[in-house]
Amino acid sequence: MKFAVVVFPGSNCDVDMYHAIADELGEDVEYVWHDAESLDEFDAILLPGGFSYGDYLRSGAIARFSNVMKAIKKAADEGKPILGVCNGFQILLEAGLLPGAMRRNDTLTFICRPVKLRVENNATMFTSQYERGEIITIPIAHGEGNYYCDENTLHQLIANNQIVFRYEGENPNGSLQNIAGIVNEKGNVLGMMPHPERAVHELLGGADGLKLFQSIVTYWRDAHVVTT
Amino acid sequence: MYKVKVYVTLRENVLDPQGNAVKGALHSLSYHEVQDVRIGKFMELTLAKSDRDIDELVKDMCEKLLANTVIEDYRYDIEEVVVQ
Amino acid sequence: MYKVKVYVTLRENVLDPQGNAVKGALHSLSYHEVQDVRIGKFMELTLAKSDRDIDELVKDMCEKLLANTVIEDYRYDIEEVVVQ
Amino acid sequence: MSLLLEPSPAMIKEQKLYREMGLTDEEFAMVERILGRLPNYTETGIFSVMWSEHCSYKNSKPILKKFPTEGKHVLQGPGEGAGIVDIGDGLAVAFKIESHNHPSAIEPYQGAATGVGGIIRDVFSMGARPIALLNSLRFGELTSPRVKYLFERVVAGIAGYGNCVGIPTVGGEVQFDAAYEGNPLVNAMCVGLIRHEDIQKGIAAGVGNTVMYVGAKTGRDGIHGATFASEELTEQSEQKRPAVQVGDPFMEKLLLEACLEVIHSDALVGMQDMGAAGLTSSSAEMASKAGSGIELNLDLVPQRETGMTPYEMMLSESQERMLLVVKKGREQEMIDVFAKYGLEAKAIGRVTGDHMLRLYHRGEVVAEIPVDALAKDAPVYYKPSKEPAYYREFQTMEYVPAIHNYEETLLGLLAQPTIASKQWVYEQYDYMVRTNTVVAPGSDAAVLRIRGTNKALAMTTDCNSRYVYLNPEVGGKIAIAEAARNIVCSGAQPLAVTDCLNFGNPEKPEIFWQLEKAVEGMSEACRVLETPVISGNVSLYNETNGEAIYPTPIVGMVGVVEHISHITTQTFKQPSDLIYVIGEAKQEFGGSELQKWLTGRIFGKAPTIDLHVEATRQRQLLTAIREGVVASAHDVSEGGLAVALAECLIDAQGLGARVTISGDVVSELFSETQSRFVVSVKKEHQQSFERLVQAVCIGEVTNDGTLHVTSGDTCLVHIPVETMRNVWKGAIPCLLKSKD
Ligand SMILES: Nc1ncnc2c1ncn2[C@@H]1O[C@H](COP(=O)(O)OP(=O)(O)O)[C@@H](O)[C@H]1O
Ligand SMILES: [Mg+2]
Repeated sequence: MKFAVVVFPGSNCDVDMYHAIADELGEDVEYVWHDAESLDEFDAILLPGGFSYGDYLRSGAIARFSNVMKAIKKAADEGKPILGVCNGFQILLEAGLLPGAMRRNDTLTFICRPVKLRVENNATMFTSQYERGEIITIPIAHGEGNYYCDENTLHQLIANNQIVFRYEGENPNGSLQNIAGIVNEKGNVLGMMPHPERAVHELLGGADGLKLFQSIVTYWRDAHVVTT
Repeated sequence: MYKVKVYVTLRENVLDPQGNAVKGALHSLSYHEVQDVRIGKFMELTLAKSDRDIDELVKDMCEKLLANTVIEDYRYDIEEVVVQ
Repeated sequence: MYKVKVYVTLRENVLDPQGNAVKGALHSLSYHEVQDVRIGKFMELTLAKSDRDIDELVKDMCEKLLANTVIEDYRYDIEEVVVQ
Repeated sequence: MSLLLEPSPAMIKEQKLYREMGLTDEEFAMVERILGRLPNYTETGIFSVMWSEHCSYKNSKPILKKFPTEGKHVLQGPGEGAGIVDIGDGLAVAFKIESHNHPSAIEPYQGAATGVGGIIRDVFSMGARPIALLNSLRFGELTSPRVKYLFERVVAGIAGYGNCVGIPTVGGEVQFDAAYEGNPLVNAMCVGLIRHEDIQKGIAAGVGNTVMYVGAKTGRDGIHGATFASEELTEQSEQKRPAVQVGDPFMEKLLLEACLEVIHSDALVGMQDMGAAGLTSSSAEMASKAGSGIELNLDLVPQRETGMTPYEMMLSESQERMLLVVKKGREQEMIDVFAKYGLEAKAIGRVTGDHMLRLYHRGEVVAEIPVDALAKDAPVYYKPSKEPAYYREFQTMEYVPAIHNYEETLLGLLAQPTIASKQWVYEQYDYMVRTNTVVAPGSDAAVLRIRGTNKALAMTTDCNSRYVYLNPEVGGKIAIAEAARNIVCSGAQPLAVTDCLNFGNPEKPEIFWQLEKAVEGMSEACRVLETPVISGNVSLYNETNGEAIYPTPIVGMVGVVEHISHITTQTFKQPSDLIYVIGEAKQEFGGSELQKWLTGRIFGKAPTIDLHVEATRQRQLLTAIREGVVASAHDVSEGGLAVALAECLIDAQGLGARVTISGDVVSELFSETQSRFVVSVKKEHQQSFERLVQAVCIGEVTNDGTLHVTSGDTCLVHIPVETMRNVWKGAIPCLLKSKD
């Protein structure tokens, strides 16, 4: 299977995402520049963290107008797995591919540290390799991860089981309902603030993030076997 | 030429952590008169005249980019400037 | 009670990376009318009446905390609100 | 000031206007002699920045000569953007440290941010990929609102810039002392990785080659920043506001990626960042180093503001700009690479053969100066040096603290902001981005793996300026030794040093003496420990209203871990491991944390150090680590053995320690005697460890979550680790929150 790592001007976790896939997962992966026209050759699309366009104005606000976003929307419609991490999540929110918005952390500071997450929904193509309710440790590194949405949206998120990860124990940034990651209604677009690509090797302090990528591969293999 | 001022503020029901922090800081500086602080953005744009309707243009820019209407409100003033 | 609006803008000669980036984005969205963008802060404060002179009070808060006068300018409007 | 309003050469001389720019009467006379005529306003400005201490090192050059700068690993010593050392496998590491003290005192966020930006450019201008940032900070006591503000904003500025560029900030140090109340220190260090064949230099070689400008446009910001950095801070400093620049880390990120792409092109001849004194220093230095001249057409310089004069363009310190020298005819290749990143590369001049810096503006020559006069032939001063009276007096003083409650003392020390956890600081830094950080901030040195190899790099910044103040020579030795100790504890061989000499006004003989002695001490330590100085920076005039800071020669050190299996941290690993101490305690409390806390001041003699003993112990410990018989290693520094033991336990989940000490209990626990380490060793490795290292076993790791210390039959300390952890982690957040 082939992964795309989309690179926006100012992305800086693109390398981490690339190496997580290439070195730890052992799958094909390529960088795709933000002006790309098509993502048809890829089976899964990863939007990495960083500071696209400096995160000036609002995180992700400018990147969402990149040319590649059209191809990302198309891939989303086709049901391909799309994962946005940190700034990638913020871009998906700004682009309307996921509901809600980010505010500054309630501490008003950038926070970098490993946090505990609870896997709320393991029935997605991103989380099948986790147990439901499993507590995992994944690092966060962001200044604007304080998730917000209105009441209606929240009800929908809950009703459709779209909340995939919640912060367990202490909520580091003030996000609504301890939300750390959500999927779209269809279940193929996941946005999360914690960085699974930073938790793929014991040398880096833990490998709890690897199962997320393995879930995507499993999903794709299963789908592939069925369709061919 | 136009000088446009855009004010982007957090929607009323959205908690403003920055505003709260500034309120706290003002209190600790003994400005006890302060009851509430809300922090938003203030943008000054200079626009050339064109065929497009200026009001629509600005509204469009606000909706598309300058504000995130999920959490923010915006308003703007347009002032026409005559360049000598 | 007073409603105070404070506008904090970058001093004229100071680089505004945010404004530049937004200008670039607006251009790439084909708003070619845009010649310049400067981004600042807009704060709304609610203040209770007190013995202190409101104008001095606000000025003081701006100088001490709300603006960083090394690189920013500020101005403000004060409006008295009668609470029923 | 518009061109028409600029004073004429005659006015500059008669009214001594050059003085405001920082030139002395003698220096102005020298300029006149060099040019054979009176300089115009632009030329006067150019001389004054290039001859400022910041650019010319005119007062510190004779001192810097004392540093050993050569060694078998050194590929590039001082003189370029960054020094470079070989680490094998065709790889090398480039690093440098730089100060941004004065801008940070005036505008802490932007001052610190642009300091980080500048040091990153120094490293990638060599062709190296920046892989890590460190910093070293000094503030006044964390009690006044002003200090809290400076501290919070400096940290936010470092975070804001480094995080956005995507370079992990993996280490540093922060100390608080009244001596820095009005003049905080903000030193930033950047470490880069480079393949030998990619090494670039800042040279303008090849007559006829094209000079290209890339990056941000030039504005009126920071004009005379270099001069400003070479003056004392006074009440009027606030007036010099334009000397503070705003950074654009997003631009820096694009510039970094684009520059690292063009280094692979053989069309690139030289590259240098526009740091202090911007276009002036980069162009003059590049030409001077290459033995060539340079000609610029200022009309072509990308400008952010209208109506800029040559003076303003040449002296602007706008950030995120680079100067490139490119083979003639190959400009388009550069333009194309930069365009991919949305940047413009613009030809603004060419290399000449006449050794002159010549500037054109609106068709006229507006400056014409021999490049060597600006760079390598700038004036050098040998300042008088005098032993200060305080030093004499300190040599006669003895200080031994009277301690009754050891537990209270230990907890009190753990709560001192200089010792307390710096988590509040480093959690604001993205220390993990690029996923190479194997030992995150919090241990002795940060360690980063090198992808594609089994090696890793260890890095640290260190300096206990109290010792340097008490005895500059000994303090200088200790600063180097301590940095090396931290590197060794993490399992690495120390390689080389970068230093930032933060001192007061060198025109005062007592200050100059401090500088001279500190560098002599550092140099000797560098020789004995075989860590040459490969780069550095000097920041003088760190005084507020006549009061100098403590002399603070910050040491940045990098070491290489030969195999990732050698990586060691300070945290105890498992119950029943044996605890050893290397080195015995003496009664040394001058400059100690305990003295500071109990008496509110610093006096007496600095701790002594024998560099050969130091070297032997470091060698033994590193050998044992490499043999795989060391479970954890930590150096004994501020607060002595008691604090070191607490630090070994704080992150050790559920573990405790049972330790027995003998001799003078207060010294054993709290003395800051040098060259000491706390090491834990698995029982099965006891014999091999003891064969390799001369150390005393003082107890063992337990699983009861408590630190017990006894002496004979007396229990001196019995504190739950959790209590120590809470005190230690809570101290800084608590001070920041308290309202007075
Ligand atoms: N304290 C020092 N020790 C060793 N080298 C130094 C020291 N101070 C400056 N240097 C060297 O002198 C050269 C010029 O330094 P500097 O002007 O700070 O560089 P830049 O132009 O990048 O700002 C650099 O190569 C630097 O490494
Ligand atoms: Mg240490």
